[in-house]
Amino acid sequence: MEKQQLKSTLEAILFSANDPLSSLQLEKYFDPKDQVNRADLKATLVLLQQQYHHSGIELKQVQTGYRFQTRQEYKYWVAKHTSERTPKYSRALLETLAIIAYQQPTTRAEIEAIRGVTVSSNIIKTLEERQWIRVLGHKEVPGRPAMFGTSREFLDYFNLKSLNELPKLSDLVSVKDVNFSLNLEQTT
Amino acid sequence: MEKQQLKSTLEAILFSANDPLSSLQLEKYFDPKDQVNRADLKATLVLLQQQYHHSGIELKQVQTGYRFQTRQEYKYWVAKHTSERTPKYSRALLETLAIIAYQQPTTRAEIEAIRGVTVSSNIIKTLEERQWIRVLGHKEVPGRPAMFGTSREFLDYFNLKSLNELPKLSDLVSVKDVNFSLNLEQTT
Amino acid sequence: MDLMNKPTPLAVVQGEVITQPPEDLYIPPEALEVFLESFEGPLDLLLYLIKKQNFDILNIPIAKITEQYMEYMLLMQDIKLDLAAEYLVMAAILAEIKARLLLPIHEELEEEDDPRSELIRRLQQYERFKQAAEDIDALQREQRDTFSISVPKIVDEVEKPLADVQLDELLQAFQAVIQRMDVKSSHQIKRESLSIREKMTHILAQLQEGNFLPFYNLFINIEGRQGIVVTFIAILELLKTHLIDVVQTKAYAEIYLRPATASEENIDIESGKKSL
Repeated sequence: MEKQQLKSTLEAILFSANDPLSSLQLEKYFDPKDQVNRADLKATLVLLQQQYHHSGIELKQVQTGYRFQTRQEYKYWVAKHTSERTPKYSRALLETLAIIAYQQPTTRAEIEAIRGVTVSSNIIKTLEERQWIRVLGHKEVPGRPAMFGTSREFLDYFNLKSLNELPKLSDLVSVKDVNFSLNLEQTT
Repeated sequence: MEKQQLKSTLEAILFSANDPLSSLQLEKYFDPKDQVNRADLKATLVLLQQQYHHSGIELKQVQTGYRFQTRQEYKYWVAKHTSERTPKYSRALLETLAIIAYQQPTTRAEIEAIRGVTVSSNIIKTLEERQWIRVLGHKEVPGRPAMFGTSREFLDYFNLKSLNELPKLSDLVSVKDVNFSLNLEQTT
Repeated sequence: MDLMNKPTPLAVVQGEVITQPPEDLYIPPEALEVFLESFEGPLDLLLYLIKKQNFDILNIPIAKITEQYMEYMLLMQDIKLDLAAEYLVMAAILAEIKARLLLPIHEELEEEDDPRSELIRRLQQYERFKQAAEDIDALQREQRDTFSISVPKIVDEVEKPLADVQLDELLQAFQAVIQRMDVKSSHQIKRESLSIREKMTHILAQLQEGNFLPFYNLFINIEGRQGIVVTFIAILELLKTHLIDVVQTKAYAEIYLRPATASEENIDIESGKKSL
């Protein structure tokens, strides 16, 4: 196969692949009649890497092979793709947060007992990353599990002065009738 | 923003987008402080289209905007990624789609009049599921039948910028005309 | 109707039209069926007959075409192909045109009054869309001929936008939890104030009797949601004031309450009894 054609073919293959492709995998795209050997392939990959040197994307060799990706320098711009869509937290996360907020200090086992299902580590991690919950201490029981509580940031986020301002638990009994007439400013 | 940087930024944005982006959408990625106006943007898009002229990919303008895609010439190679075959559509489906595309807005009765047979509900369903056609409204005749037209997705799927880019429909010749020009070339 | 006189195709084999069955060759009826089924309708069949014999679509020899059309109809009926009603309607139309052409032409007739004109218009109309369908099929198709590109974006983790949560969502989430716990209590009890202090006393009293209590035993279903909440707060209150301890041997295991004075070693968790 002619050099220029091999380059374009590799572009088409690499750009449309879902996963990184190793040079071994790339080799399998070609039949003997195409007359593409490994040396040609590697040389062309190097050529492609150079060619995209001054562009917004790069041909990067990662663990499992080569892939095109956006350059680090343009992260600011490509981050704007997603900013249009705000992620939503799962019900599991909201319930966990609610239990921590209302029942603090509480352990993971207690949350699980209340919810009736396992609390994934991801949820705790997300809540901690968000700095909404923190470990208040450890319970003096076997395993010394962490006791979680909410943080100042949690109060700030929900525009609460203190935990006392959380909607009353007793309101929950008639929550359907009450219709959530919270006199709280909802900020974002 | 400097020219070269704008080009690279657009590359990063367009290559990582999930859907085609219009120049209007692209404009929104930039703040006033970036000093990117619409003329700069369009000029850079043209530049990019030229730059990828001799490669395995192209910057294509379809109905909803610009997208990078592999060139048709390399479909043989790209097809090797997957074992699944692209669906082949029946003649009945393609004829129905053609009539809707050229005669829109059109009703099922009109499609049936042209094809001379009943249009199965399955065909309409498949076309709607593929989001190629949509109901534009209802005709003010008894029964208020739905009027169908093609969608933006239809144009994007067939690599078209607008309906004007559809292949030309051959002309109808009336019997009267032919009686006066008997040596008309018959293209059968 | 004489099949032998007309080059009526019986089948298409690798693009070649077979007009006469080879004498010593058996054609499976299924092959014929596939061929006949490939017509999209009467107009498609008529177009096929016209093109096959290089007839001028604008000057169709109605008598011949009608004859051939009827032969196909018979063939289709012979192999018991489900004939769409449209085929029969077309047969009637053809017969009518044929009859009208046989009538003596009145002088006032114009060209447009050619009895064939409506059929010709329909055939042409169908033909152009048949062609258009082929043209559309030949267009570059996304995921068939071209593949849109979306490369991974390299973004900093922290730049991921954070989800928004409203306070009432939090409350609703908690309500859902409570409701699930309460799912067994079938009737709504009247709103009656269960004091937390009263509950605390009650729990402590139970603990003194048995010295050891499974956590869940404290939640009495008939008290409903409010009861559960009050009990829970009471337990928390007791814990806070170091009056009780909560014990769990391992993750997901049953939770037990015991008076704060009892030490761990004295409790056999497995049996749930005190084993001094």
